Amino acid sequence: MNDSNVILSVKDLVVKFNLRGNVLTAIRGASLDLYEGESLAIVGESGSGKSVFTKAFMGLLDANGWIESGSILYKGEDLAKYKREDDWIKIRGKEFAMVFQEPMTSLNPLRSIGSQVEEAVTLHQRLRGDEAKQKVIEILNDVGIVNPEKRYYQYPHEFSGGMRQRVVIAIAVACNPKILICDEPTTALDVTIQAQILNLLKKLQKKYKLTIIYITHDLGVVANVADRIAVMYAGDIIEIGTCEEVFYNAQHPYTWALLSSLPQLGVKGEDLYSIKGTPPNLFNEIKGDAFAPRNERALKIDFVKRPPYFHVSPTHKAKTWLLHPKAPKVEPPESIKFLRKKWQVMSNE
Amino acid sequence: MLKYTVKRLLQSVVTLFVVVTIVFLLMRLMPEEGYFGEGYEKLDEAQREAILTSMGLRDPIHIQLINFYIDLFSGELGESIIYRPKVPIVDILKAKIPYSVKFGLAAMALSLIVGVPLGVTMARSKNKFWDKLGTGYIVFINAVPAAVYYLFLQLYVTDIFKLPILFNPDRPASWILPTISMSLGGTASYAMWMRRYMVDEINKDYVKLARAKGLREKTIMVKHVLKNAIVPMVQYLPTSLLYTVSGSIYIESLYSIPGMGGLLVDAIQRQDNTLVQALVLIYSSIGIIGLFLGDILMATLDPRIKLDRKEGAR
Amino acid sequence: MANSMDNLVNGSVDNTKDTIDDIDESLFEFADFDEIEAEKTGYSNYSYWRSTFQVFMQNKVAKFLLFLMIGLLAFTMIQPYLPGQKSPTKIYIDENTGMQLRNHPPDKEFWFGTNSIGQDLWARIWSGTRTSLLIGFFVGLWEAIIGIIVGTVWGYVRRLESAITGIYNVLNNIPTTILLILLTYIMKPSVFTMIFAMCMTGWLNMARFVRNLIIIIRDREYNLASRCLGTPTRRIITKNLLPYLVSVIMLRMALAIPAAIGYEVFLTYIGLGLPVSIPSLGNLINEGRRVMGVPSLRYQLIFPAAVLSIITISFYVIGNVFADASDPRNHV
Amino acid sequence: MNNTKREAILEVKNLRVEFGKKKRDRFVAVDDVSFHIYKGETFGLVGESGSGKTTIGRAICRLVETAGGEVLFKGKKINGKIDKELDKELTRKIQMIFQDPMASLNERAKVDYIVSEGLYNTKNYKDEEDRKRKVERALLDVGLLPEFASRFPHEFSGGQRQRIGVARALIMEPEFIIADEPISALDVSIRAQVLNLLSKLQREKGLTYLFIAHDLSVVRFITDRVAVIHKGKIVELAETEKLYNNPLHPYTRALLSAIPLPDPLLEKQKVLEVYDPSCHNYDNNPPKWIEIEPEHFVLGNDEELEGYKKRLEKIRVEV
Amino acid sequence: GTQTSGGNVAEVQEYRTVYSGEITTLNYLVTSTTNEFALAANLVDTLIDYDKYGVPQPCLATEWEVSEDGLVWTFKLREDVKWVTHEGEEYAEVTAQDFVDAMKYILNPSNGSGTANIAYSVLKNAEEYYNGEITDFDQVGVKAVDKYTLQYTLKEPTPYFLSMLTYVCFFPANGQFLEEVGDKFGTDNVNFLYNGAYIMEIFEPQNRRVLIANDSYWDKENVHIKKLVQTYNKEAATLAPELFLRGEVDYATISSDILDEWMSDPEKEAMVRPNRTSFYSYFYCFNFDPRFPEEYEPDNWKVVVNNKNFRKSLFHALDRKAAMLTAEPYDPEKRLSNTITPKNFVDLNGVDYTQLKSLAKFANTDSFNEKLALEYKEKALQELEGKAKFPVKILMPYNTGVSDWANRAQVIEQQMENLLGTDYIDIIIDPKPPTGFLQEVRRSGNYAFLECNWGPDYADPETYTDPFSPDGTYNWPHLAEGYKEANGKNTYENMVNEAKAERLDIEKRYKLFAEAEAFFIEEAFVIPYAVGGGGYSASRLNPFESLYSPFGVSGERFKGQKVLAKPMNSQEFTEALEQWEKERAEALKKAANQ
Ligand SMILES: Nc1ncnc2c1ncn2[C@@H]1O[C@H](COP(=O)(O)OP(=O)(O)OP(=O)(O)O)[C@@H](O)[C@H]1O
Ligand SMILES: Nc1ncnc2c1ncn2[C@@H]1O[C@H](COP(=O)(O)OP(=O)(O)OP(=O)(O)O)[C@@H](O)[C@H]1O
Ligand SMILES: [Mg+2]
Ligand SMILES: [Mg+2]
Repeated sequence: MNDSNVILSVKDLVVKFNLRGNVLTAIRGASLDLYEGESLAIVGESGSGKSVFTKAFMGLLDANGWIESGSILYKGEDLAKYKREDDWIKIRGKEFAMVFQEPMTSLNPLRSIGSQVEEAVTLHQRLRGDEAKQKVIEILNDVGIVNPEKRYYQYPHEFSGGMRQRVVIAIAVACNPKILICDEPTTALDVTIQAQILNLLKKLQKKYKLTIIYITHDLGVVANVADRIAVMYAGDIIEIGTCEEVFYNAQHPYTWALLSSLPQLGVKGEDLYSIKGTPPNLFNEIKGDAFAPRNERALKIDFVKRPPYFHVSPTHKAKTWLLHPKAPKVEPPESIKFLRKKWQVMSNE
Repeated sequence: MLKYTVKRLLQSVVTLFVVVTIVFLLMRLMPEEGYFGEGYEKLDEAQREAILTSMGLRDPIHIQLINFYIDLFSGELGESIIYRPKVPIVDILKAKIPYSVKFGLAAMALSLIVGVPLGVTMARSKNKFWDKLGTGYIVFINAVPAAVYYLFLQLYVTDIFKLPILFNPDRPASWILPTISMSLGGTASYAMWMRRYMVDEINKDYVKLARAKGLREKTIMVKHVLKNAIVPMVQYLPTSLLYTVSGSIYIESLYSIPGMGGLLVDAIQRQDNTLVQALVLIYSSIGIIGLFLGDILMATLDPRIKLDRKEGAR
Repeated sequence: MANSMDNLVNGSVDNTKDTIDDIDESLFEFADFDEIEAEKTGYSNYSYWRSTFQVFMQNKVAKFLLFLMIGLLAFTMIQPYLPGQKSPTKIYIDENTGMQLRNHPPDKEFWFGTNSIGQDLWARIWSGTRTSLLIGFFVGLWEAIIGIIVGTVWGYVRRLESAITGIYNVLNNIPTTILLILLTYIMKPSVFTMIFAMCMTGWLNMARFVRNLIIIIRDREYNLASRCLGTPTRRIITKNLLPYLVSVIMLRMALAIPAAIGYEVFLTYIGLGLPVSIPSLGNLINEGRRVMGVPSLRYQLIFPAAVLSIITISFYVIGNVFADASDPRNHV
Repeated sequence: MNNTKREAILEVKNLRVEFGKKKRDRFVAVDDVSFHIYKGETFGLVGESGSGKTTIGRAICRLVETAGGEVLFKGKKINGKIDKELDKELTRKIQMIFQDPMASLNERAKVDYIVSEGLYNTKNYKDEEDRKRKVERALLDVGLLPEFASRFPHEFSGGQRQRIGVARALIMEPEFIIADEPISALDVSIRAQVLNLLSKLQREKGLTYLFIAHDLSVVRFITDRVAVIHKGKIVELAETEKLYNNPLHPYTRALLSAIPLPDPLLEKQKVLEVYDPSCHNYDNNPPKWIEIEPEHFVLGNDEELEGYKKRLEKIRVEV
Repeated sequence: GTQTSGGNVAEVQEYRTVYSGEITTLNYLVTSTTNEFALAANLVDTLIDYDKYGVPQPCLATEWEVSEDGLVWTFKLREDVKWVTHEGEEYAEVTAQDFVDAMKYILNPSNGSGTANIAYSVLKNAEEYYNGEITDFDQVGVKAVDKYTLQYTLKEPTPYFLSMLTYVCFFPANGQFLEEVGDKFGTDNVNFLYNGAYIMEIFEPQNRRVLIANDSYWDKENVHIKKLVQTYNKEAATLAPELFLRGEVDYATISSDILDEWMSDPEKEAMVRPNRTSFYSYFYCFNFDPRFPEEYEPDNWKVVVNNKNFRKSLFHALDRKAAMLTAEPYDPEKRLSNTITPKNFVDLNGVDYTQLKSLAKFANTDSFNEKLALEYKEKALQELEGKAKFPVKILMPYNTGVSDWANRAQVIEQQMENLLGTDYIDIIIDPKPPTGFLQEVRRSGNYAFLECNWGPDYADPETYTDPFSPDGTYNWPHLAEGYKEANGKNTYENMVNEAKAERLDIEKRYKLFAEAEAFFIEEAFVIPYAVGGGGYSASRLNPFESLYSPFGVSGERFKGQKVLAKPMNSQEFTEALEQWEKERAEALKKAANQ
C-alpha cells in the first residue's frame, strides 16, 4: 500500500464531551490513515472511544460533544472544521455510511422497511417512484433478504434481529458510500447469524468497492474480516498494523493483554491471563501511558511521559516505551510467545 | 386489527357496564330529598313514600337497575327534578353541549396549533432559550391555579384589547378570550408531552441511523421524529375531543358561557339526583369511549400494537 | 524473539525521535505494580444522597427556590409568634370612628392592608398559607403512602394485577373533579373534608405511576437474584423496589402540594371550599376576586395570588429538579 | 475418565416449560429436555438466543414453574410442590450468577447488603460480627477489597460488579451454581477475570457449575461436558472435546463452524456450515435421544443416526 | 308629573343587566321565589296594578266592586286582551275563565304550587278543595260569571284582598294551553303564554334571557323600554360594576366592598346612587326546630333556645349597626329596623303601625344593649346550669352568593363572641352555596341562628306574621317551650289568630297584631334587624318611575320606565326622593277621597 490511496487521514484528533459541567476527553489525539478499499478493524475495550472516534468523521457526535483539535482530511477537505449541519449533509450517506450495533432499534418502528431503504435511495441515487422501488428490492435481495417484494411493505417488528441488521446494512449500501463504518454490527447477534452477516459484508465490499471500518471488541471477528487492525485504549490508537502483524507480533502490553485473555488461546485447566483493574477515568487528565496503572510490566517512564509511536515495520507501529531502545527486554505472556512463534514461521517463509 | 378492535371493544363495554352500575348504585346513596322539588317539607312521610314508589325507587335494587338500563338503552336519561323541574335532561344537555363543544374544539385546536410546535421547538433547542421559555410557561400553567390566571386575563386583557368581558353568542369578539384562556392549559400539556416524546425519540437509534443516512435535519424531524412522537399523543386525542363536551367550569362561569361546565356543579349543589346521575354517567362513558377510540387509533398508527403483547412478553 | 526487537531498532522513524532519545535511563526501570491500586483506579467514592444533593444544587433556580421555600415554611411556622403580628380573624376597629377598618391600604401598621371587614391581610395570608400547606402536605403524604402500597401490590403481586387493574379502570373513569365535588358536597366544608376528598382521588395516579415503575424494575435481574436467595417478598419490596421509587415519590409529593392548593382554590371558587373564618389561600383569593374590579383594592387579590403562585411554582420546580437529581443516571 | 462411577448431583428428566396461561398464546420454551450433571464438573449449555437456556437454568432454581418432567437434586425431586425445609436447603445449595452485571445488582443497596442478603434470609450467621466476617471473606474470595462493602454498585466496573454477584452466591456456601451467561455482557478484556475466578472457586470449593453461554470458545475453555440446545430441545450432548472434535448434529456443526477464531490464518480459511432445520424429515420418523457413543448423546431419527454413526466411524479411522 | 328623566332619556331603549341566580322555572303558578315571579310579572298582567305612588290601578280588570258583607268581589275584565305565544302570535283572548283555570291548577296539590296556601287562606272552600275534602271545583270561591266577569267569594271579609291580587297565585293562565302543554308549562319560553308588557324571545338558562316589548299589549304606549337583555354570570356581583363602567350593562349593584372606591372617584361618583329601601324585613331567627347535623349539637341548642334569658342575651348582644356596616357603610342606620313590620307599611288613621302603643317602645329603641346582654347571660347561665353545655354551639350559615353576608357573619361572630364570651357561645359560621340556599338551610331547619327576610304579600300587618305560623318555614316558634296555652297552641299563635279573626274593625285588628308582634319581640323569638333594599347602585333607571307597591309583583314591572342617558347620582336621587314623597302624599290623599 502506498500513501497515494489514502482516502481518509485523521491527525491528532481530540474529542471532548461536556457532561453536566465536567469535561471528559473521549479521544486523546488519535491519528489514523485509511486506505481506499481496505477493511480496517478498530478494537478496544468498552469505552475506549471507538464509536466516538468514527462518529466524529460523520459529524454524528452527540450534541454535548465537539472536536477540540486535530484534523480529519477527506478528499482535500478538513471535516474537523465543519460546523454546520449542512456541511455534514454533503458527507453523510454519500461518502460515509454507518451500520450501528443495535439492529432492534436502529429502524423506525412506524415506517415500512421499504420506505426506510427507499429514503436513502431517493436521496443518494436520485431515483424516484418505481425505479427507486426496484432499486430497493434489488438491494434487499443483495443483502440476502428472501422475497424482497413482500418484505418491502413489512414493518421492522416483523423481522428478526439478523434480518433487521441486513436491512440496516441495505440502507447503508443504498447510500452508495465510499466508506462504510460498521459499529459493532454483529455484537447483538448469534454466532451463526454473525458469521452470515460478516460474509455478507465482505461480499458487498467487493461488489460496491467499499472501504470498511469495523468496530468491534471481538477479536474473532477481526481476524475474519480485517486487513488492518487498530487497537484503541482510552481514546488513543495505541497500536496499528496489518491483521497478521497485530495478531502475531503485537507490541503493546495492552494488545498482549487483550489477546492473551482470549479463552481460545488459553490452556484448559489453567488460568487465563487477565487484565487487572479498571480503565482510567476520562474526566481526569491522564499522564504518561494510560495503560500503565494496569500494566504489570510498566516502566517508570510510563507514569511520566506519554509514549510516541514506535514503528515496528512500515505498516506497524505502537505507542509503548517498551519499543524504546533504552527499554529493558520484556517477556510477553505465554500465549503471546506462542503467537510469535507462528509469526516467526510466517516471516521465515 | 379486527380481532384487536373487537377485543378492545368488548373490554370497553364490560368496563362501561361496571362503571355505569357502580354509578347507579352510588346514586342510590344520595339523599332522597334530591327526588323532590320545592315542596319537599310540605309532604309527609306517607306522601314522600308514595312519590318515591311511583318513581320506582322502592323496587328491589336489581329491578331498579334493570329498569335503569332499559331506559338508558332507549336514550332516556330522565327528567330534571330540581334544576329545571320537569324538563327532560336530554333537552337540558342539548342546549348546553353545543356551546361547550364549540369552545372545547376551538380551544383544543388552538392548543394543538400552538402547543405542538412549541413542544417541537423546545425539544429541538433543548436547554436553550426557547426550551427555557417554554418550560417557564409550562411550570407556570401547571403550578399556578387556573382560577388565578384566568381572572387576571379576564380583567386585564379585556381591558387592553377592548374585548367584551362576557360571552355573547352574537358577538364574535367575545369568543376570543374564553377560547384563548381555555387553551392555555392544553397548550402547556401538549407542549410538555410533545417535548418529552420528541426528546425520547431524538435519542433513539433510528434517528442516528437516519442522520447517518444523510437526511436533512428537517426531514428527520418531520418524517421520523415528529411522526413517531405524535403517535403516543394521538392516543389521548379522542378522550380530549370527547371531553370538550364537559366544558370548563371556570371559563364558562367566568364568561357566562351556557355550557356543561357549570351544570354538574349546579346539579350537585342543588342535589338534583337524576341530573347528577346522568352527568356522571356521561362523563364516565366519555372516558371509556375515549380510551377505546384512542387505542384503536393508536393501533392503526403503530403497526406493533396489533400484535398485542406477544413481542414484549419477556 | 530477538528478531522482533531488531525491527524496533531499525524501524524507528518517528519524528519525535530526537526528543525521546535523551530520556533518563533510570526511567526505563520497571515500576512496582500494585494490583490493589489497579483495582481502585477510576472510581471515586460515591454517595447517592450526596450526589443527588450536589446535582440538585447545580440548578441555581431550584436552589434559590429551595431556600426561599425553607425560609417561607419556617416563616409561616413562626409568624404568629413573632412580635407585632396581628390575628388573622380579628376585625380591627378604626379608633377614630369606632367602625371597622375596612379596605385599609397597605401601610406600616397593616403590611398587606386589611380586607373589606377590617381583618389584617398579612396575618390572613400566612394563616392561609399554613392551612393550604397543611392540606397539601397531608394530601401529598397520603397519596404517597396509599399510592405506593396499592401501586406496589398492583405491580408486584401478579395474582392481583388484573383485579386491581379492573378497579383502577373503573375508578379512573370517574373524573377527579367530579369525585371531588361530590365528596366535598356530601361532607361539611372543613379542612378535614378537603383533605379527605383530595386523598380519595389523588392516589390513583400515584398508584399507576408506581405500578408502571415496579413493572419495569420487577423483572430486572437483581430481583430474580433476590428471589434466588430466598428473600421474602416483603423485603424485596422494601429493599429492592421502593428505594427506586424515592425520586418519583418525592416528585409526586412535591407536585401534590401545588395540585392540592389548586384544587382548594377550585373548590372555593365553586362555593364548596373552606369557610372564610378559616383563612386559606383559596378563600383569600376568592375574597380578593370580589374586589378585583377596583384598582385600588386589587392588592387584596394580588398579595394572596402572588404568595400562592410563588409557593406552587417553587414546589413544582423543586419537585421536578429533585426528581432529576435523584436519578443516578444524572450523577456524573 | 471413567464417568459411570461419578455421582450425578443434578438430574433433569424430560423437562418441559411453558409460558402463557391461555392456550392460544402458549409457548413451549423447553421441550422434553434430559441431562445430568456430575458433582464437581462444569456442564455447559450452548445455543442461540431464545433457545431456552436461561429457562432451563431458572427452572432448576425454581424461578419458573415446570410444566412436565422432573428435576432431581442429589436424587430428590425439587420441581413442583416441595416442602419448606427442602426449599430452604435448596436456596442455599443452588445459587445463580446472572448475565448482566449492570442489572443484577441492586443499585440502591450497599455491597454489604447485597452480599449478605442470602445470609439474612437463611439466618446463616451467628451474630453481626460473624456476618461481617463472612462478607469480608466472600469479597476476598472473589478478589475484591473488604472495604468495598460500604460502597454502592455504581462505583464498580463491570468485572468488579460481576464478582460481587459471585460473592453474593458464594456466601451461601452453595454446591451447585448456575452461571447464566456470566461473561457475555462483559468486556473481552475482563472476561478472563471472571472465568479465572470461577475455575479457582471450583478448585477450592468443589463447586459444580451449570455454565450457560452462547460463546462457544468460552464454553470449550471452561466446561467438561456440553449440551447444545436448539429451540427448546437438546440436540447433542457430549464431553466438550469430543463434541468440538466430532460434532454430529447438523446444528452443532453449524454452530461450531461459525465460531470466530482470533487467528487470521485460520479464520480466513474457515468454511461456514449453514443449518437448515428443514433438513430433518421428522414427520413420520420422529427423532430419538440416543447415546451414540459413550457419553455422547444426539437427537435424531433412525436414518440420521445411521449417518452419524458412519461419520463417527470415519473420524475414528482417520485418527 | 314626570320627573327628572325629562331630557335625560337614552336613545336606545334597551336595558341590559347581569344576574347570578338562575330561575328554575317560569311557571308562575308554582313558584314563590322572587326571582321567578319578578320575571313573570313582566310577561303576564294581573287584575289590578299600582301606579308609581302605590295607588291601585285598573289593569286586566277595568272596574270592580265588593259586596256589602265584604265577601264577594266582582271584577269586570278588559276586553280584547290577547294571550300570545313567544313568537307574538295570538293564541286566545284573556277571559274570566283563565283566572278560574289558573286557580284550579294552583289548588291541585299534585302541581306543587308554592303559593296555594295564600290563595286558600282567603278563598271560600279553597282549602277544603286543596285538601281533597271537596272534589267539586265549582264550590270554590272563584267563578267566571261570563266571559268578562270574574267573581271571587271569600271565606271571611278580607280588607286587603285587593292588594293580594298582584301576587302570583291570582295570575291568570289559559286553561286550554295548560292542558295542552301539561307538565311542560313554564319550563321554557315556548311553553308559556304572554299577555303582559313583554314577550320572552330568548330563554337560555345560564346564558341569557331576552325580553322584547309585546306588540299586542293592551297598554303598549306605557312600555318604553323595548328590549330587556338579562345575561347570566355566576360572578355577576363582582363583574357588574366593571361591566357598567365599560357600558356593557345598565345596572350594577355597588357593593359595600367597592363603594369607597366609587365614591372617591368623581367620575364614578356621578354614576352611583343609593337604592330605595324596600319592605323586605330582615331579622335574625332563633331556630326552634333544629335539624342540623349532630356535630353542631342540635339537642343542646334546643335546650338553650327554649330559655328566654338565653335568647334575650343574644337579642341584646347583637350590634346591628356593626353588622349593617358590612352592607351600608355610609348610612347604616337608615336601614336598621327595630320591628318586623317595617315603618311606613300601613298606618292607622295617620299613626304608623309601628308607633302603635304596644309596639312603639320596641320600635324606638335599639335592641343592642351590652349591659342587658350580660345580665341576661348571667341569668341564662344560672338557669341552664347542668342542663346545657357551654359554650353553646351556634350554627350560623350564610349564603356565599351574597357578597356582604360572609363579612357580616364574621363581624357578628366576633362581635357577639367578644361581648358574651367564648365560654358562653361559639358561633360557627357556615358558608353555603347560593343555589338552593333557602331549601338547604332555612326551610330544612339546618341552622341555629340565621339572618332571614320576608317580603309582604298584601297590605296588612298579618302578612308579617305568616313566616312564623306553624306552616311557615322560618323558625317554627310554635315549637317554643313554655308558652303552651289551654288550647294546645302557643301564646303567640293564639294572639295572631285572635288578630286575624278580627276582620272588620281595622283599628282593633291592627292593635291586636301590634300586641302580638310586641310579644314576639319581647320574648326574643327573633331579633329584628333591618329593612331591605338600600345599598348603592349604578343604574340607568329612574327608580321613581317604577310602579310602586310594598308587596306583590307590581314593583318588578318595567312598564312605565325609561332608560336614562346618564345614570342618576346621589344628589339627584335625594332630590327625586323628596319630590316623589311629596307627590305621593298628594296622590294618596286624592285616592282616599275617591
Ligand atoms: N454523549 C456523550 N456524553 C458524554 N460522554 C460520552 C458521550 N458519548 C461517549 N462518551 C464517552 O466517551 C467514551 C468513549 O465512548 P465510546 O462510545 O466511543 O466507546 P466505545 O469504545 O464505542 O465503547 P463500546 O464498546 O461500549 O461501544 C466513553 O467513556 C463514553 O462514556
Ligand atoms: N416469562 C416469559 N414469558 C413468556 N415467554 C418467555 C418468558 N421467558 C422466556 N420466554 C421465552 O422463552 C424462550 C426461551 O427463552 P430463554 O430466555 O430461556 O432463552 P435463552 O436461550 O436464554 O436466550 P438468550 O440467549 O437470549 O438469553 C424465548 O423465546 C422467550 O421469548
Ligand atoms: Mg461503541
Ligand atoms: Mg438467556
